[in-house]
Amino acid sequence: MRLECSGLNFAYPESETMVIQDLWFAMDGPGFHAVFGPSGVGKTSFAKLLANYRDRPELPIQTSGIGTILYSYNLERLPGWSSTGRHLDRICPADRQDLKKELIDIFQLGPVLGARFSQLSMGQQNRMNLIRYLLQDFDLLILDESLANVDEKLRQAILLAVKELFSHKMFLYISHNLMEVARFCKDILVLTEPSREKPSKIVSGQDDTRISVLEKPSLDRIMLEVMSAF
Amino acid sequence: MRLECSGLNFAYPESETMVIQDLWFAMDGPGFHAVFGPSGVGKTSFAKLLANYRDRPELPIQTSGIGTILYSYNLERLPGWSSTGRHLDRICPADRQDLKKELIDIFQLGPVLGARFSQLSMGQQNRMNLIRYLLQDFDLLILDESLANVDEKLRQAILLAVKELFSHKMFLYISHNLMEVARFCKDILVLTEPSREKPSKIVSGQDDTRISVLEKPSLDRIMLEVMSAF
Amino acid sequence: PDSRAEQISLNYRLKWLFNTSVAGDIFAMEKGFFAAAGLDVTIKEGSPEKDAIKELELGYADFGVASADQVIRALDKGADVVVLAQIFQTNPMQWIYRDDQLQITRLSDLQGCRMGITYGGNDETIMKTLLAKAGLTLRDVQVTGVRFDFTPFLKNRVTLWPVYRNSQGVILAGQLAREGESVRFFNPADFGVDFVANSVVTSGKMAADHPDRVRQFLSALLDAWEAAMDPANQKQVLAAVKRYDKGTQGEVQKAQLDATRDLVKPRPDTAVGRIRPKAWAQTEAIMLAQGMIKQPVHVTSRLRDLASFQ
Amino acid sequence: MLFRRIYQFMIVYAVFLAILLVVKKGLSLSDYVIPGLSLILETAVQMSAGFFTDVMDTLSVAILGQGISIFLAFFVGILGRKSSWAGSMIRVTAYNIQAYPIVALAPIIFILLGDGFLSRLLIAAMICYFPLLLSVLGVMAAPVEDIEHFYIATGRMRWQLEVKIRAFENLSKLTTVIAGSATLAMAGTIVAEFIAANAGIGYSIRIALYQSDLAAILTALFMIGIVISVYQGILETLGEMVKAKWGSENKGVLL
Amino acid sequence: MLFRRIYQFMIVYAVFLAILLVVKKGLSLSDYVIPGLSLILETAVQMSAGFFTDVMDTLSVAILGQGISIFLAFFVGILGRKSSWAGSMIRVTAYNIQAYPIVALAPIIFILLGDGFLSRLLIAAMICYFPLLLSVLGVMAAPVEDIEHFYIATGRMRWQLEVKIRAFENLSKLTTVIAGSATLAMAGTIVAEFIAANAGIGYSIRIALYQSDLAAILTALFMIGIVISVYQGILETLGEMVKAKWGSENKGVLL
Ligand SMILES: Nc1ncnc2c1ncn2[C@@H]1O[C@H](COP(=O)(O)OP(=O)(O)OP(=O)(O)O)[C@@H](O)[C@H]1O
Ligand SMILES: Nc1ncnc2c1ncn2[C@@H]1O[C@H](COP(=O)(O)OP(=O)(O)OP(=O)(O)O)[C@@H](O)[C@H]1O
Ligand SMILES: [Mg+2]
Ligand SMILES: [Mg+2]
Repeated sequence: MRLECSGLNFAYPESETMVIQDLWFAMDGPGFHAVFGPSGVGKTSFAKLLANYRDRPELPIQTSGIGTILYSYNLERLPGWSSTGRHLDRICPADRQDLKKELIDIFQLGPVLGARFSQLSMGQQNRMNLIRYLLQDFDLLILDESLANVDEKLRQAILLAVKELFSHKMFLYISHNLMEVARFCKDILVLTEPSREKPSKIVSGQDDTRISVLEKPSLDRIMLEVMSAF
Repeated sequence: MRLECSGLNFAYPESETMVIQDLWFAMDGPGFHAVFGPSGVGKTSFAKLLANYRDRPELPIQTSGIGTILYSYNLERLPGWSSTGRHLDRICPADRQDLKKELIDIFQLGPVLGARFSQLSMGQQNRMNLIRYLLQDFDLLILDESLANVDEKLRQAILLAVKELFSHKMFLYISHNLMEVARFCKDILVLTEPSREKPSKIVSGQDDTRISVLEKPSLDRIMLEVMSAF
Repeated sequence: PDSRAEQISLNYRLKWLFNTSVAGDIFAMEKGFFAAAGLDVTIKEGSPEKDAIKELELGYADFGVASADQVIRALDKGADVVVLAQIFQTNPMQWIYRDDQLQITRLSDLQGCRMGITYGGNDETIMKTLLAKAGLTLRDVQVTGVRFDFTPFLKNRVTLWPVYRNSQGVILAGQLAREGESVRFFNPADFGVDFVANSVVTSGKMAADHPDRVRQFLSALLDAWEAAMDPANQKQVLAAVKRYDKGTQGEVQKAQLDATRDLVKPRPDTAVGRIRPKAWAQTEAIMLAQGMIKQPVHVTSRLRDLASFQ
Repeated sequence: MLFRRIYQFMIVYAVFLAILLVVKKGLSLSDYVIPGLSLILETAVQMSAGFFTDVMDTLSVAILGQGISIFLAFFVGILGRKSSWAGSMIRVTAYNIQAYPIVALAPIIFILLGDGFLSRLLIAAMICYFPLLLSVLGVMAAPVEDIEHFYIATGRMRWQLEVKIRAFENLSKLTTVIAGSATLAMAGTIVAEFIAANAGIGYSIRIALYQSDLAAILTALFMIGIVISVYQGILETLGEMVKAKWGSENKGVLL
Repeated sequence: MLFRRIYQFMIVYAVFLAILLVVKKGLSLSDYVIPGLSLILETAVQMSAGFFTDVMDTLSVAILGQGISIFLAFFVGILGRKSSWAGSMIRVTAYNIQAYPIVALAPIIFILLGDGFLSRLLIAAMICYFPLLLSVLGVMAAPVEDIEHFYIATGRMRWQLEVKIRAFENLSKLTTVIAGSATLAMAGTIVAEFIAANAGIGYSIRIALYQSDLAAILTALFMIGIVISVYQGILETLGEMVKAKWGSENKGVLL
């Protein structure tokens, strides 16, 4: 599995300023990778481009071993006409019932399966949405702040569980929580604003697989490296 | 300034489970206070009740020295018919032009004032929305994940600046970032689920006023205290 | 009195659209009959939703054309209307039928006929009267409601269809003739039902307060009608009508004019506009009998011919 | 609420009547132009029972016609929601048919369908469906990205689902329009009866019109108004129930 | 797009004509029931110039009427959007007026306003405004909480702002309905002309109907269709421009 970008440029139509300028990077293998950077740097834009890159053959994005790419984000909603539990049932392939149950447990959504989506708290909405995607066929799943409104403890539990359950899949995790990114991700693509001179680059994360007592020195080093990248 | 709650109970109509049960607490004085707790515990519900408590005289909520209460949240949008800059101009009282300029600087929104709201990144939208509230008359402003999609560095800078600029106002900060809450807030109301036996309680935060080299031990102690509260 | 400044402006509301059956009205306007009388008359077309008698009262019109039943109904409800002239000596409301299907020689021939009736219309009143004369009621015939178009008749689903003899009647006869079918008209007057049709009316107030104006208007109008009905003027009349009724073909209009002449001036010595009190009395009697008015309105006392304004 | 609708209608009607009577007095018009109150009351007493039956007759056709309209509007709206060639073709057809005054189409309808119940129903439905169609098109053509994204991305999107999502998200708009279209169905049926029928209140109105009987027309309008108010009120209540049950939009309970 | 509209209309019309001719052949109806192609063409050649002028005349009134309808719909929609007593009263009034067939109201309108241009315009607007109203009510009654919250909380909400927010958020629905209502305005004007018998294509249709001249009616329908297609196309293009300029909804550019 490989994701490569060789000189990607992007600007929104009707806008002169480049959002992404001359982006070069490569990411290899399954696991949790991250896209990180300050607010407004272009993470969402990049993620959407990537999710639809096959429709835009002019883009210098290449993949190998990656079939289906899914993009999820934190503002998605489930339809309101039936309970969230029934929606999950409906979109869950027959052979993944066990996975569904397991995920519901991990995501702590059991008690709210009977509620409509609009009756969930924001964090519950985030989690409910993400479960849907995890039950689908995909090779690369982009999580654009998909868990932004979940508390840290639960989020970490979810991240670790997903890493374990889907160890053969590739994830692109977009989050503003530096510590989390540094700790749980493999390759961290740190985007910088085109106006700064520094090019975007990849920093290696700690890729933890369990909640260990913090290895502070090494984590601090990664976090420092990420922060000094922009 | 005092905010007090003596035995608040709340359940959504048509739902049997209590969201808030027998909540007792008091918060004093201006500054940054926090409401913290796991996803789905009832932070948003509590905040909305508080924002409208005057319309529901049956609620056991009392305030003193608090006139206007405003509630802001991260999904709010600005109308789309003109640029965000023009919207800010329109809702900014004439005597707060300087404050507006200062806030725009601190919030790093200068470059996107010409854009429509729908063209902003999520973090930019969060910030743009919050600025509006800060320009209004208020005594207590509730920030319900209002900066959830902003990067940590900028968010901290914003928090510190707001604390300084609005030192005589009261804030209720709802966030899932424990470190931030522990570091920058005064009183932290930690909500617990009614099903657990532990009652909600107030933990004192560090109330930093600048980004210091981390005073790790004391911060760790607060974080531990908060986490063990639920 | 030719100078425009001294002309009196008047509105004249017709019963229906401009077509050959108002040839005299059009001729009066086109050939300057009104102008010569010092009048500036605006002629307006009518429709079922508009009612000349109402407009007289509201002041939207000074003169108008109304059917006899309208006049009688209006009198019944206290309207102040007088009749100045009876344009049609024979009611143009007649029934068309294909002559290979039916022969109406006696009213009893109507029994069992499939016929069109405009509910609430004049033709319903007339047909009921005819049937009553033959000892029948509407239940002894098969009635189809009449609407804006003629499909039921054209598709041969009814035998008798009410038309205005001198306008639609001519058109339908022509259309059927082209397909080799010939038609006849069933004329109620032939069977003793003399129901008055369109008349020129004005308000009693106008008649009382401005007899001169009424006289000027009426004599100009009747002169125009006389001229229009004169076969010698046929070409001019048709040209004038054509200007207002562009949709109808020339030869149709010619046939319509002939039919109109028969109804307006059945004999060369009939004066156009002659009011026949007996017919009016019969009309009122019919309406009273059918409960359309509650008590006699003495319509004959509201008839004022030109002579009464001399 | 139903009750409120009825007395509100009474107020509206009374105001309307009062204006007419003031005009009558002001211009001292005869009963022929504007009937006096006593004549109206007399006519009402005489006619109202018959007119009530007529209105109920009309209403029954209107309800059927409205049903057909709703079906038709959704059918065309769903087919025509895409900006593709076919979608645009369907819209052009639907729009054009509307632009033709029904009186001009009536002869053709009668030729094709005869002048029985079917024509009457078709005319009623044709008058009623178009406004519904406009709303349905508006709703169906606007994507709800936050919800649809998942289904599109995972290849699960079917037209039924798309329609369901968009309808659901605009439930209150659609129920407003559907409840409101009841009056259109009623008007459509009356027009159809006016053109060609020998039953229903439209037919009675035509007779009154031919006989210049404004008092009868006013009585008919009153009857229509009452019945429409009740029908509309029932529809609105139904709409609220649908929203409450299907929608369960508790979002704004607190805020 | 404009071009497409026109030839799509041509196709629709041709299909419609073909059906009529097939019916004619099938039931071997004579020319006076359904005119043959040659008669239609002959009539078309003869009439089309005159009819075109008539349609343009009608269109000019329709445009004015549509303008008034839009104004009226927003006026009533904005006043009636609240679920308060007054709002409900306004809705009851608006709905009731619609339920009355225009033919029943026409005599009253003529009594109150005379039979000039004003009555014709009023009738056209009355027919056109109601469907617009339904949509406007639907849009205006649905709060946009995410946007409105700030203004309500800070006491800045004015009705103008509320209306602006809701209109803007539903811009594409509103432009669909407004562009679509063009055909309603046209139909309304034609009906008004039909009743008021004055000028325009409605008047010509009444004459043709009176003369049972189906060929002329078909010609008129053709003219109406062409002109409507062009007008509608222009409105839609305008709508797109408004959306592009005012809306600038670039949200979904990438997704
Ligand atoms: N539709 C649009 N049209 C024009 N400019 C846009 C549009 N969407 C985003 N932008 C601009 O592009 C830049 C990148 O936006 P993007 O949403 O990709 O940022 P992001 O990294 O995801 O930020 P955040 O962390 O705040 O979500 C921003 O400056 C934003 O203002
Ligand atoms: N409208 C509603 N109707 C019924 N239940 C609701 C409604 N809104 C929220 N709830 C339930 O109430 C509980 C508290 O929700 P609330 O939104 O207050 O949580 P929260 O603490 O803000 O969570 P988060 O951090 O995820 O935003 C949740 O279990 C949620 O499912
Ligand atoms: Mg983003
Ligand atoms: Mg919340």
